[in-house]
Amino acid sequence: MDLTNERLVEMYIAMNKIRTFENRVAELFADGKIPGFVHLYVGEEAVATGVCANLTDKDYITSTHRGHGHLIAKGGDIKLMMAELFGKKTGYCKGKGGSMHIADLDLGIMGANGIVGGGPPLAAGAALACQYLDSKSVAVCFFGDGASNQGTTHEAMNLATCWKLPVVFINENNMYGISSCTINSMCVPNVADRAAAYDMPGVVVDGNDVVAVCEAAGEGIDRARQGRGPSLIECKTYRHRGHFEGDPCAYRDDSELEEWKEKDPIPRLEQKLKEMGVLTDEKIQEIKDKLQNDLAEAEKFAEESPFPDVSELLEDVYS
Amino acid sequence: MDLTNERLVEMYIAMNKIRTFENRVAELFADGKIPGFVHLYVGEEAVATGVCANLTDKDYITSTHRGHGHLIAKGGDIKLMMAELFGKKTGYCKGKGGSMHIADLDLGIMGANGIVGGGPPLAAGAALACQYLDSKSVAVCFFGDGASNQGTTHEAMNLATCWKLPVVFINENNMYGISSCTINSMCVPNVADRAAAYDMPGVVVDGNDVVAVCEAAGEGIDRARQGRGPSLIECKTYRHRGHFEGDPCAYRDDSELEEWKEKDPIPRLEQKLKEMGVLTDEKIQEIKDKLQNDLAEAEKFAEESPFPDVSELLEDVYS
Amino acid sequence: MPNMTFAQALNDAHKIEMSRDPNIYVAGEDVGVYGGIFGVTAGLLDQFGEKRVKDTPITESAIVGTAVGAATVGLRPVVELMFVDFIGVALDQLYNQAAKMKYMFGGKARIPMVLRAACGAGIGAAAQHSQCLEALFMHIPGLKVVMPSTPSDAKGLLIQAIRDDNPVVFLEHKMLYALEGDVPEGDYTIPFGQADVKREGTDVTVVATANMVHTALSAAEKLAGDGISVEVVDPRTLYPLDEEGIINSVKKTHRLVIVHEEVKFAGSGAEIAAMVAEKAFDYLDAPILRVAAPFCPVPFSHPLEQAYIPSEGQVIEAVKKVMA
Amino acid sequence: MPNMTFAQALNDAHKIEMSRDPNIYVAGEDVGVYGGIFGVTAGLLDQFGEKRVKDTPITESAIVGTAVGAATVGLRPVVELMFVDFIGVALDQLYNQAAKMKYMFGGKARIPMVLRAACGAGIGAAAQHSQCLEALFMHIPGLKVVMPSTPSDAKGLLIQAIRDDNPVVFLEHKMLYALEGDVPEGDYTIPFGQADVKREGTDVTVVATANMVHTALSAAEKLAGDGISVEVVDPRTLYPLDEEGIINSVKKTHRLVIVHEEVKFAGSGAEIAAMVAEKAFDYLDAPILRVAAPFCPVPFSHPLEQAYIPSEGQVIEAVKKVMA
Ligand SMILES: Cc1ncc(C[n+]2csc(CCOP(=O)(O)OP(=O)(O)O)c2C)c(N)n1
Ligand SMILES: Cc1ncc(C[n+]2csc(CCOP(=O)(O)OP(=O)(O)O)c2C)c(N)n1
Ligand SMILES: [Mg+2]
Ligand SMILES: [Mg+2]
Repeated sequence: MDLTNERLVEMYIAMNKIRTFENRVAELFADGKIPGFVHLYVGEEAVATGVCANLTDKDYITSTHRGHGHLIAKGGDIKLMMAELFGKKTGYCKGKGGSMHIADLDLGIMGANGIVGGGPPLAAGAALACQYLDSKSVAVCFFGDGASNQGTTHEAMNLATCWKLPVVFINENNMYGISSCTINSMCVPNVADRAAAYDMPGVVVDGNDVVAVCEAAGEGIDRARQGRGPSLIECKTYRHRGHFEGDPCAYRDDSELEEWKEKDPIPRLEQKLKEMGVLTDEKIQEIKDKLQNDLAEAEKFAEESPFPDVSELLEDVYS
Repeated sequence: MDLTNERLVEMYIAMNKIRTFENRVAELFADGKIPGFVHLYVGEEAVATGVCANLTDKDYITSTHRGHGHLIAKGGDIKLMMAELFGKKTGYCKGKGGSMHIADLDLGIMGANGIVGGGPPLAAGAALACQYLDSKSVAVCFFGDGASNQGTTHEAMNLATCWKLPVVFINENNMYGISSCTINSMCVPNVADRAAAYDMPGVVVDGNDVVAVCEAAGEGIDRARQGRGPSLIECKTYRHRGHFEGDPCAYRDDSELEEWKEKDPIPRLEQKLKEMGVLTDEKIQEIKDKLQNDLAEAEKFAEESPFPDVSELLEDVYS
Repeated sequence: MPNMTFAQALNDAHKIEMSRDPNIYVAGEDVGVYGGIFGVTAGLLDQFGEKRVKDTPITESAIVGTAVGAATVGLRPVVELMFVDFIGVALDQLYNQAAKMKYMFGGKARIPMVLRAACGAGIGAAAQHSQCLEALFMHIPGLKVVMPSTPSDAKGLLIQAIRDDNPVVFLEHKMLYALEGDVPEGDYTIPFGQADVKREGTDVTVVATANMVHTALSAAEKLAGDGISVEVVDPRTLYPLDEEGIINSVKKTHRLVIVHEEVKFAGSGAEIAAMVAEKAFDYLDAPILRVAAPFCPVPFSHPLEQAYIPSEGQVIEAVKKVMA
Repeated sequence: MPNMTFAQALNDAHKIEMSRDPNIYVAGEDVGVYGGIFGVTAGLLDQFGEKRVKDTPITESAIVGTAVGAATVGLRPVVELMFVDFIGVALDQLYNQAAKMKYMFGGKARIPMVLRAACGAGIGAAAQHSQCLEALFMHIPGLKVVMPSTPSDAKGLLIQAIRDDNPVVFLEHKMLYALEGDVPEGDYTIPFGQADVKREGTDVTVVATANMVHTALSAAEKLAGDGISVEVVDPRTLYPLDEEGIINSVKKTHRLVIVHEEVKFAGSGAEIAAMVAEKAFDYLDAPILRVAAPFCPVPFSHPLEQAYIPSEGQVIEAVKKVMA
């Protein structure tokens, strides 16, 4: 795959967009502006970004409890996201869903999901619809290392291979499911090794290298689009923050985090683009200023939006 | 493993015991003596027999909807079984369970199970107890090719490997889950290939060769007993009868059945034992007569036993 | 009107709808070549082909979950769970995903899907293949719950269910599959939330569901001989529940007996009784009685199973008690 | 009596029981190193070691299923489901296996296990992390269902649950974890099936569970100011349900209001109302009212979530209505 400079810059912007969003959400959560459970994507931006760079609005994704990055990478509107996190009526879900349930079906975003392993069957279902309608669209299923131990994930992968569904399973292996390290929750070194159980391709990729992710995911997505069935791509990565905001992270070593910060996907791409002469310090500042501006606007929008009215409580249960 | 002649004869008897039992149950079902769902083990006798030859009463098994063979091989009493199939008060479950729920905890038989994939987590749990109590006992989980697609099976295998539980997963691959042929329900040629997803040994064995089954299972069971963790052994076999009694079997070719009848495990062992000079025609007749006698007695016991009294309906719900 | 069995009526409903709308697919274990364990999907594979009639592996979470995903994206799945007892391995996809997605997404999803399942005791299938679990589904906002009692209701309600834009749980009592009756030809729907008065009466209202409608009707016939006039009301859908229809009957009779095969404790009848005890209390002249299964798993043995299933005698006794 | 939080009381119960019986083990996601998402299992790993305090992968069917298997074979598992909402991925092992094994096997199994789970709304955790689902468990013969409202009840009931030889579902409302109260020291049990009168009164019986007990108590306090004497009855266990205790209170007050956070439709209150409408009808002077959550998933947004949770005001209104 030959990524044009333009696409590389787009990915750089997308990763920064996620990062700035997440960092601000962390502050807003600490300030008590955002309630509930908030799982941030800081450190894992290359995965969503690299994968979604291969998708259009006609393609589908299912996300996880850690969904902000997927949503932004798939084109989600941060104003509507921020308003939703605040529980405002103008949010993506009119305030009814919050962080764990943001969806934008017009963009093919089938929702964050509060159930670990909830997404894989849904993604297989979206892929079934794509196949059925012969739309040439595909579905991408983001799921964690922890989710790979869930029965639903096994079932979705098996059915997807049986039916040759156009779905790509993107495993985000950040080494932990809350406090559970993968070394204690599975005996194979790679989630991708499990592809062998379904006779589908299983690929391991550096999840902090957005170009590598983009290329590997691109192959799986092309394969799916061409009707050649599903594949499993494991992206090795790490979350910089706690499992959710408020997690003291007592279960892992600071040194581990420090090591992974060295591999932070954003400086890595930035460095590369600077070396290639594609980005300059000024250009970078310009990008970051723009992102900060957009974010400030989103926050203002969220702040100033009204809460839903209590009269809306019973709306939207049935069609 | 060197199987003594005595053990071989025991296995021969066990297989015949299952076969005669099942054939008679088929007749009794057709006569309306036995109600409900009855799934027979005819053709698959070598699996239960070969596996259970490695177990003692202190070891545990979980069974399936197709449980009679497992029960008999593990030492279950055919009188109590037959009475249960008739729904009699003297049956294993006082008539409350029927074919799909016969258990004998004293013999380590944790029950047939009406839920496909219901057994694997239970077997892992029994193995956990063995490990916890340091009893050197093991648990064996019988499950079908169909059950291997169920999420619970995946979860049980994963947890069993993580915790190095003394459990052996015995897959009975009879090529069908009701009308679903394995070629449509999984993309790997062998269920045992899935062991790779958990980094445990995965072995394929001729499930119609009781000696081969016995040896392969023996290795897995020894391994478990020695604290070296679980394994997966796939026994390729075939059911001669329909999925349940009453199944017209329209989904498979007669020729397939005929081919497999050629590989019937019972004549195969009989032939071998005759060639070895261990069994003669007279001895065989003697064995069969004895089995028929025992069976007739069991049937008589079942016939003559009373039904449970309606006053027992609400007993046995709670301890 | 042609006479057909309950199973044939369901089959007919499938054929009519699948012919009408190419985006309907059917999936489940043994629904294709086998035609469904109870024959409900017989012939569909031949008529509509493999794309639309999908045999699945044994994988209920994925069967239900793919239906939810496909429905969200534009198809109209009709999936079979075989036995309702199996919902335990697939419940999450139904109750946390299908039922809640529309609400969680602020109204922006439509999940038109039907989950069909056989329920009920009577064939010696024991504890894991004989349950009635309608109360579980009723309690989940976002689901609709249908439970027909006759071939014609089965057809009309299934077509309605397939056309509904919400996840619908469609419960088929297995003792009804062979029941024959007149069934309207062609396109025929029954709106949800409309109870049907299966027999008019003035002394006691008996609300009954599924096969218990027939038990109630034969009890009513016998009670008529004793000069007691029983009105038998079949809610047909448990959500939406026709509260008005039930209350109107109680306003007339002043007495209520509820009959269902489900376990009594925390069963569907509890909601009906509680609703009436709240909204029509002043019309009641007697305690509300429930005739339902006792608090135990379904036993295998024939005499026990028969004792488990609510009987005509128990209904008669309850009616006489509220008349006393 | 020492003062401690609800979470600490549960922790105390674990420690007492685990010290007493070496065959008790604790398992679940993040129960070890993390000490439980809500801190209930804090310190257990240090005190009892890895063999007895088991962190698991994310695998609820296997967590519950291994507990069932291990219990059948002699251990006494206490497993945590984290959020009760997750039962959908593990229900089969609970309701078709644990709950039914004893009966299906003709009485020959004992399955002593406790499944703990956090439930309830109030922290903005939205539709898949805020449900109350007690009605689902009540409906399954073979299970016991516990729902404490105070730290001391939490301790006494959890020890009782661990000693029970049946599968017990132990529901902890997450808004109660930080609630403080006096808790008896050491070995302390509360028998199942004994409702507790949390406040005596003569005009209206309010049956309330979990955090709603406190809502009911503060409503009762206000109503006392209006001269209405409210008796607040906390069943504490929903199965077994102390029918006699509830009926005795109704015989005294002649009026019943039921308050729970669960969705009203087909919720636990339906059974209580139906039971009273059957067994104490003649003592009732007013309709039975239920104050409970409306028929929708739990919304995220704070004002909506607050509107979802039954309030003191709604209880007062209902009590005044039955007094009118
Ligand atoms: C069925 C279910 N079980 C448990 C949880 C609680 N939980 C939420 S996130 C999480 C960890 C998920 O780990 P992983 O899949 O690796 O994703 P990550 O958080 O690392 O992105 C757990 C256990 C849940 N939400 N759903
Ligand atoms: C959870 C669940 N799904 C479906 C069924 C219905 N059912 C009973 S046996 C069976 C086929 C099982 O196939 P397999 O595991 O290969 O075992 P076999 O019958 O071939 O011995 C099915 C689908 C069930 N009992 N439980
Ligand atoms: Mg992870
Ligand atoms: Mg099979």
